[in-house]
Amino acid sequence: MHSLIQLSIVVLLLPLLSFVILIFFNRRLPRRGDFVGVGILGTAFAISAYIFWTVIVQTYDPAFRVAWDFTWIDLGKVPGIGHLQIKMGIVIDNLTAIMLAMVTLISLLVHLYSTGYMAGDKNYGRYFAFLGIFTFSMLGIVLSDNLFSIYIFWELVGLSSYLLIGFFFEKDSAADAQKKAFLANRVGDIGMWLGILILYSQFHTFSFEQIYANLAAGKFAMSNAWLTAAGLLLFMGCVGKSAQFPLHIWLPDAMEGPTPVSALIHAATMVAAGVYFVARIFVLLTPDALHVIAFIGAFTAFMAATIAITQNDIKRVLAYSTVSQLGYMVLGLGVGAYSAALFHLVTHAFFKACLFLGSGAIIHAMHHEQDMRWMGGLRRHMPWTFATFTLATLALAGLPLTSGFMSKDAILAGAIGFANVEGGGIYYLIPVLGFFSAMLTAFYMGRQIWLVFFGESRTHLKPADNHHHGLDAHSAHDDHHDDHEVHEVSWNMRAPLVILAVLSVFIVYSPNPLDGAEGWFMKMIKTPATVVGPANHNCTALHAETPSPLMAEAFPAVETHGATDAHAVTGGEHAAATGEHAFADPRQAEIAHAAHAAHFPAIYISSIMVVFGISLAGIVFVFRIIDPDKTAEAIRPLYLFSLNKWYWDEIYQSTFIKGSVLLSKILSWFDTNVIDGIVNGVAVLVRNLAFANNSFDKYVVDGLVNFTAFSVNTTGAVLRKLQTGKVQTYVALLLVVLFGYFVFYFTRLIY
Amino acid sequence: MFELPSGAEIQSIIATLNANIGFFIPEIYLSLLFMLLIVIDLVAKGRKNNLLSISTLIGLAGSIFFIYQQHHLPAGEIFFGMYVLDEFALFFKYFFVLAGMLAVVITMADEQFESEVKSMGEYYALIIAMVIGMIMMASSADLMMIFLSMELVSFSAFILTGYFKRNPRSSEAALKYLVYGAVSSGLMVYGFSLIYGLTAQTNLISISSEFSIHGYDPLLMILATLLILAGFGYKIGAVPFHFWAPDVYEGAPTPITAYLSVASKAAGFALLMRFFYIAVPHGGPVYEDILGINWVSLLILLSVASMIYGNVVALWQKNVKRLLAYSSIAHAGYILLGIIVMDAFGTQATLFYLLSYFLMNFGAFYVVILIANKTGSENLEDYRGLGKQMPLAGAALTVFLISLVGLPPTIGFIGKLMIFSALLAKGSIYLWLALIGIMTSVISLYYYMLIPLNMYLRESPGSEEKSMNPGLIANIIMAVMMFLTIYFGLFFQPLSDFAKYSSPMFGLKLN
Amino acid sequence: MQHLIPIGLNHYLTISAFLLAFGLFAVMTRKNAIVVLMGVELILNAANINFLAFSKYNGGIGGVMFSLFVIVIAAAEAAIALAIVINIFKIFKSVDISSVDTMKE
Amino acid sequence: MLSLIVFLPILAGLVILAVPSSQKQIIRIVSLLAALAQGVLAVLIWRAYDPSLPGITASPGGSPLGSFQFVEKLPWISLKLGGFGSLNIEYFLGVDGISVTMVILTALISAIGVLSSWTIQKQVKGYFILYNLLASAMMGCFVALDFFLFYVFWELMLLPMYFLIGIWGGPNREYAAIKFFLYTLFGSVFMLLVMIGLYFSVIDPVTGNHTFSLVAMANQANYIKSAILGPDNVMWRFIAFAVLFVGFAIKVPMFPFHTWLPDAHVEAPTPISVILAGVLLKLGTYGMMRINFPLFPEVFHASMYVIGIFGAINIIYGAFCALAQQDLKKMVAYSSISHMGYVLLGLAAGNSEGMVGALYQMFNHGTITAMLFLLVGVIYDRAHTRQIDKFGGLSSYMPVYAAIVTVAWFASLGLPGLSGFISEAFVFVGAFSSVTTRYIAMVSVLGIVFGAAYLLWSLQRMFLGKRKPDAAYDLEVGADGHEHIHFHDWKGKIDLDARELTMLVPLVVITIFLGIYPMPILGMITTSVNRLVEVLTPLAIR
Repeated sequence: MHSLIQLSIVVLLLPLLSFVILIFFNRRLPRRGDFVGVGILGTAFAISAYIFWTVIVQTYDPAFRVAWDFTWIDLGKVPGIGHLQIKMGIVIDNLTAIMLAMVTLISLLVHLYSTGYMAGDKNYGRYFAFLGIFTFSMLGIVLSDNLFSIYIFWELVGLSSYLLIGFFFEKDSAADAQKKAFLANRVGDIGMWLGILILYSQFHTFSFEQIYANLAAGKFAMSNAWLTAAGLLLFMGCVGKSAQFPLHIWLPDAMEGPTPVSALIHAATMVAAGVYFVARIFVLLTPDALHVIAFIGAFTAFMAATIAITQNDIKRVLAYSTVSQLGYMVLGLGVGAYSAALFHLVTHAFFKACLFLGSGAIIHAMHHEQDMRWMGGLRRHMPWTFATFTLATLALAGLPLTSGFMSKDAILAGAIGFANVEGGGIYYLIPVLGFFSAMLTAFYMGRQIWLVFFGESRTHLKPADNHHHGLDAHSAHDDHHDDHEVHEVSWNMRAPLVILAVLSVFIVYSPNPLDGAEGWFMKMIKTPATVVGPANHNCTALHAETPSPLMAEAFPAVETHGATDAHAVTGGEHAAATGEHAFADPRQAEIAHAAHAAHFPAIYISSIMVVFGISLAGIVFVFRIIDPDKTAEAIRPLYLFSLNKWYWDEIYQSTFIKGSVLLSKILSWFDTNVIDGIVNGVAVLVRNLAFANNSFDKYVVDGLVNFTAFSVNTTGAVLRKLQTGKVQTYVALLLVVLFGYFVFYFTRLIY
Repeated sequence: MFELPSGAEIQSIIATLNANIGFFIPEIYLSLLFMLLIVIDLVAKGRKNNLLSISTLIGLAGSIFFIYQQHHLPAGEIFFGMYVLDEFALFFKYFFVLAGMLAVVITMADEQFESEVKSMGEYYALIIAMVIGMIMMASSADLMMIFLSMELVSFSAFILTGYFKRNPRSSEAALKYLVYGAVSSGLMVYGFSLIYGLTAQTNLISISSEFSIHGYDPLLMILATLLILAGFGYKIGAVPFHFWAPDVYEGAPTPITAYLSVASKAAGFALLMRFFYIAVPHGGPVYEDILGINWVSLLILLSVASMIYGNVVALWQKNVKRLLAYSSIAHAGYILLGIIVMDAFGTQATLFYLLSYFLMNFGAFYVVILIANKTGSENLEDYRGLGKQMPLAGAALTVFLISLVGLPPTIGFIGKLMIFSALLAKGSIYLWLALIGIMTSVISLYYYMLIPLNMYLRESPGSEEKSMNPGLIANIIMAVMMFLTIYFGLFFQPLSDFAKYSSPMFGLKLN
Repeated sequence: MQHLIPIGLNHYLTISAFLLAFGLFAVMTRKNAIVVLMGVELILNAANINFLAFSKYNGGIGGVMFSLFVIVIAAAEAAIALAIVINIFKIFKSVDISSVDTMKE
Repeated sequence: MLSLIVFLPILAGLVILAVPSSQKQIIRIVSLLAALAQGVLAVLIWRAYDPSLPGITASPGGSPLGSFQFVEKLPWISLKLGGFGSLNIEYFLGVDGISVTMVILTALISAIGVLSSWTIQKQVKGYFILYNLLASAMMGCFVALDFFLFYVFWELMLLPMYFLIGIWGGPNREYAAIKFFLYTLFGSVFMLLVMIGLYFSVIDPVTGNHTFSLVAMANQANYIKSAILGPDNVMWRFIAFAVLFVGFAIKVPMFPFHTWLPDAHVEAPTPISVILAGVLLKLGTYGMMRINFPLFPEVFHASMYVIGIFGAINIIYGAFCALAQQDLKKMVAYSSISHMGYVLLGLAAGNSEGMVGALYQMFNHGTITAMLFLLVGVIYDRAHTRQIDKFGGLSSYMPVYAAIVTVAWFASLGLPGLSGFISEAFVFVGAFSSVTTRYIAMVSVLGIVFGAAYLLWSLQRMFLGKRKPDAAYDLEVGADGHEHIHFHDWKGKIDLDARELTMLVPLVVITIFLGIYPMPILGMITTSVNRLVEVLTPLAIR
């Protein structure tokens, strides 16, 4: 077993250890054992930093990969399949190493930050326990080498997010939010699960390696549509977890959780897991599937951005911006800008975590005031927060010299290239939406900055009625600052802000502030060779297998793609020139090439957009050349549409939720009244019958049993009338019967 | 017109009588016992019930010894074909003697006799008379013997039914029983006369040989068979000849009810099997064309009607005795199923079922008597909460009822199992009969479970926790019967082997 | 006198059939218990006539024997029946058989 | 050994019979000891069991008795029947992978049931006698390899159950009890006919006589071709299969034969609900795996699709009905209808994954649902109501209880890391892999969401938020300034007390452990299931 594997196992298990310790003993430990959590996470981060160092810095190899697995379940010799084993395992490659470091780092910082933010909460210890189990499951997703264990950790992440969102479970809104989050994720997970089932039913294995090998070897027996379906169904998992349309509704509500949690789970790591998962399964996504993914991503990015404009809750703005940014990443993957998307994942993780922690600091300082309308002028009171928050904002908006600029830019370039290659007018919608959202992003982030930090404090303007907001949640730990003086937060909350802000600067990732492609990241993370699509010759060549019928079916004639091939060659050359690796798949090569070509246009457009957005925000909210309220009045329908989040919640509420509750009521009525009394009417009849006055028919209220019971009962009631009690009647009956028999047999005799 | 027999013939007749007397010892012994009991009653005048009952018990027990002796004797006809001695007959001899003993036992337990009658004088004697009569029914080979023995049983039964002279129900039951019984036996005799007219024979075997040699007029045959069936049907209490049963069973003293419902029913079955297996031509296409009456189909009608009618009407009963009466009608139906199969397995199943019915029905009636002693009532409502007050009785009654339903691990289940096995062993022709049997036994669960339901699930109106202990001996007897019901339900080999051993008639086996 | 048909088996059988019918009729319709019992006797005697006629016309002494026993049985039956009827009269103060129906259904 | 584990409770019952009914504690302790001894035996069996032997039926070349373990085979009844050879009934016990897990489950659940019966105050003696009788009968059903013996045990369960529900049950107990009795009896009487029919159709290869031995019956080579249930008699075989299936499906309970279950559960006392859901329901599916399918493989193969559809209906229908319930216990009852649907679906798949999943689901559902009913009982003891909206915010006041409820609820909705997930996952894997049930599986997956829906909803309504104005308890501020709740006329501990913990903690541990490392159970199952799948696959396909 490779030493890195051993280390990664340690990293994986440490947070679990912290969970176990804290969940059972937090009340016995001093300070409710928060130091346990922080310490353990510190260790974990140290180890994963070492792993990062070894993998990325020392062995500077794009193709680095070590794996290890063990038999988890052994089904023995299964008839028709042979010896069947379900394996669990760990794989470490560049992506894993980066994710490990990122997750543990942010988790560590959030732990540290929480020691300040959550101080005095009555479930303080339990909070850190939950953080522990979350980190554990997140790392599990990162390290898994097969679909099954990813699904397991996927659900566990869902669980920990459920627990943390509902941490203030006494708030009904929190309880609603946690349920909503879990269910929305479950819906996504169904799809993911079905996708897994499709693949398993073909290959009887869950491991990525074997599935890809089989796919490349063309062992996929079902039609190509099933393969696309499998891809899209797996993507549904991402839709749920990464809050893509149409399952995005849960993420904003998830802000009911403590703010550090929002930073860790609902901004940096968990929601990114969806993107990470799509990256893992990237190679089996058919072009059709990728198109769908690209469009969903673009639409999500745009929709969320439009909503974010009008939100007043500081955290909700950030939440929608998160959704929007996730949309970017998905878009990036969809258009095939693989490394760019993952790059954005990492950068976004840092600056968005910074933003959330910053907003947490603000909320903390404002005594749990979350409404930006009643803030303002905070830059004087909290300089550190102001500085870091602004830097992160610039990164998010994507101004040059920030990390966000490089990554987002790479994605947009990819989008343009994609549109060029696909050559369809409709495909240009994707980059257009992308750029427009970039502008919107700049606008609403600018708005936030202006509203929160500039101008004069507007606390006094706040109407008294909705002042209880959030107080009930933190009633316990409000006591230590009863003076309503806004002041900077303590060091343990400041340090994380600084670290994260530093990590949002371009130099960390790339020497050239304008081109992330020259950075170590995009050098280390290369678009993997697809195992479906037109790559078949190469793959089959690689695996020395016969060409698969499937691929032929998918892409009937490669000759028709002559141009494509030509492009591919040139693309390949160019790639060689720019130090990129040769693509196995002409289509991917083509897109990459076009993307590279579109690099500078993208830069120009996006920079212009961003600057325009920010200045517009300034114009509106600072110099008030345009009065926002008047504008809102002028375009009231649009304004309301955005303010009410496109009414998605209402739509779902009135269709799915109401629908299923109604259906359940109907079915249960059906159960009690129809199934359980198929002949209820008959039963009533029986009760009303004159001779039914005995204890037996009390039992005559039940389904088919009823029916027999009823018939039996009435026949009995009729028959017993024969027993008149007069012996002469008996004799008469006897003779009648005899005569009847006689006639019967007599007729049988003569006929 | 008939010439007198010569001296030599008379000599030979006497010789035969002397020779055959040895085959007749148990009957003679019982007749002596009968007289002895009357003498005892005359000598020890007064209310010495125990003296009489104990001596009856001992006497009956003694008779078992003589019956046992007969195993060594060769099977065959005696007294000029009037009478027969075979395993079949022996089985019923044991059966009736044991039934008589049980009747005596539960009579001793019944306190109603204390209040109703002054002296038990002829009571036990009449029970003995019934035993004799039924034994002769089981072993008579001649129409005349059949008639005589049946009447002997009936007359004793009439008197015993009306034994509670001052009790209107008892007397009414006796009257109904009498009229109905007289009419049906009258019809039966008329049928006999027709058979006699057809064959000029009264011995069963010679009748059947006459039929098989000369054939017969189907119309008269139909008439005769139907009329005779009326007589037998009345004895076994099968629908549509059952009308007397509910009233008589309800009105008669409970021990007599139990005795009638088990023993005289069994006697009826013995007769039925002997007559229809031996005398009336059956089976085989030989008769189908000329017969015009397939008596098996006749019995099928009877059995189906009994199963359905008995179980269905029982649902409505509030009086436990009457409920058991209807259940006994239903059980007649089940037993008929075994006869319909008409092979050795079927006979075995029938005999076994009779044994199981013997055990569980007597048990049920015994408990009913004990409860009636304490509560003075036989109505379902008055059984409420008894489960707590007399736990053992409750448990025992539940076991007996479960056995009557036919659930394992009780003997009743084995009985049903064997009957249905006998049906299914014939392939799928009788499957529908088995289905009806199954369905009706499910129905029967309703009303049987009404009793435990009242005993356990409902609280007694006067909810004082007074325990009514029926006494040590009664408890022991109940416990033993309960144990046997379950024991034979698990290890039924001896009983069923005995039934198997006793299936052949006239020493000739069915296939 | 020769042209009178000689009495044959069928005549006897017809008479017995009529007796049977009358007996059953009496049993079913008469109110008085005594008359009902008479009906029973008629039934039995119908059987007797059959037995005797048959034994006359197709030989054998069995029929005669049978009829003798039937007569005896009938006598015994009558005795028991009368005892029961008297008892009924004591209790119900009447011998109306159709009024004796306290137990039913 | 098996005889011992089967008849221990009955022995305990006899001992109790001797104890005066005033000595309640002694009675309880006696039955507890019996149950514990049963548990010990079960553990011994578990340790000594050799998972490499398939069982099910005679393997080709193997002994005609099949490779069963702990076999006890005594001639019980051997009757000579006129013309039909002889009626042979054997006392034939033995376990294979299918039954051994159920044996362990039964031992576990009955022990827990005894503990939870501690609170029974009314007629303790009678209660425990019946309880022990029931325990024996259940155990017997799982180890009996002779159809006759199986049937005896099977019917033997009805009566104690009837009384346990009927005497110690809730207000509407008479109705529920008789309903249970009639439904199940209706199902089983027809089984009797099939049993007889099979008897006359099967020849024991060793003795050459007819036999009731399930091992011989499961081997199609032993059938007389022309017999009533012989291979030639296609129609009767089909009918027999259907009849058996209905008989078992009533126990499962399968839609539309399920209506007895909610009533029975709602009326039954807590321990009986635990037994009912934990073990009795399994008997239905166990009967299918042991008797119904192997004896009529070709009919099974023809009706897989139908069974699957019924499974799907169970899953979704049960979930929806549960969603609408106001009574917590009724909700749990419907949830077990839904979960037994997974078992049916897995069986319908007819491949190893599905069958393993189904069997494992039987085990897990046993433990998990037992937990659920125990928890319902806990709150019912305190508040004397089970109306979901009579509670609220409980987790602030009963943290331990809330924690365990959370674990149980999530186990029931199939959260990974808890045992329920693995079994459901395997059921789906199997059902999807088999072409027959693929689309059914795709529909049934919806059950996952609705399962989560009703469980989380009830969890929220009862434990989260704040006390409802019309809640079944009062709030009072204790000495330490914190709020406590106070149930009317409840003297005991507000949160779980020691006895309840001793019942619940083992189940929680088992649920978690088997969710992380299922092999201890799966390892015993797989060989037999693979063999079963072979037996079920018709020769044409095999």
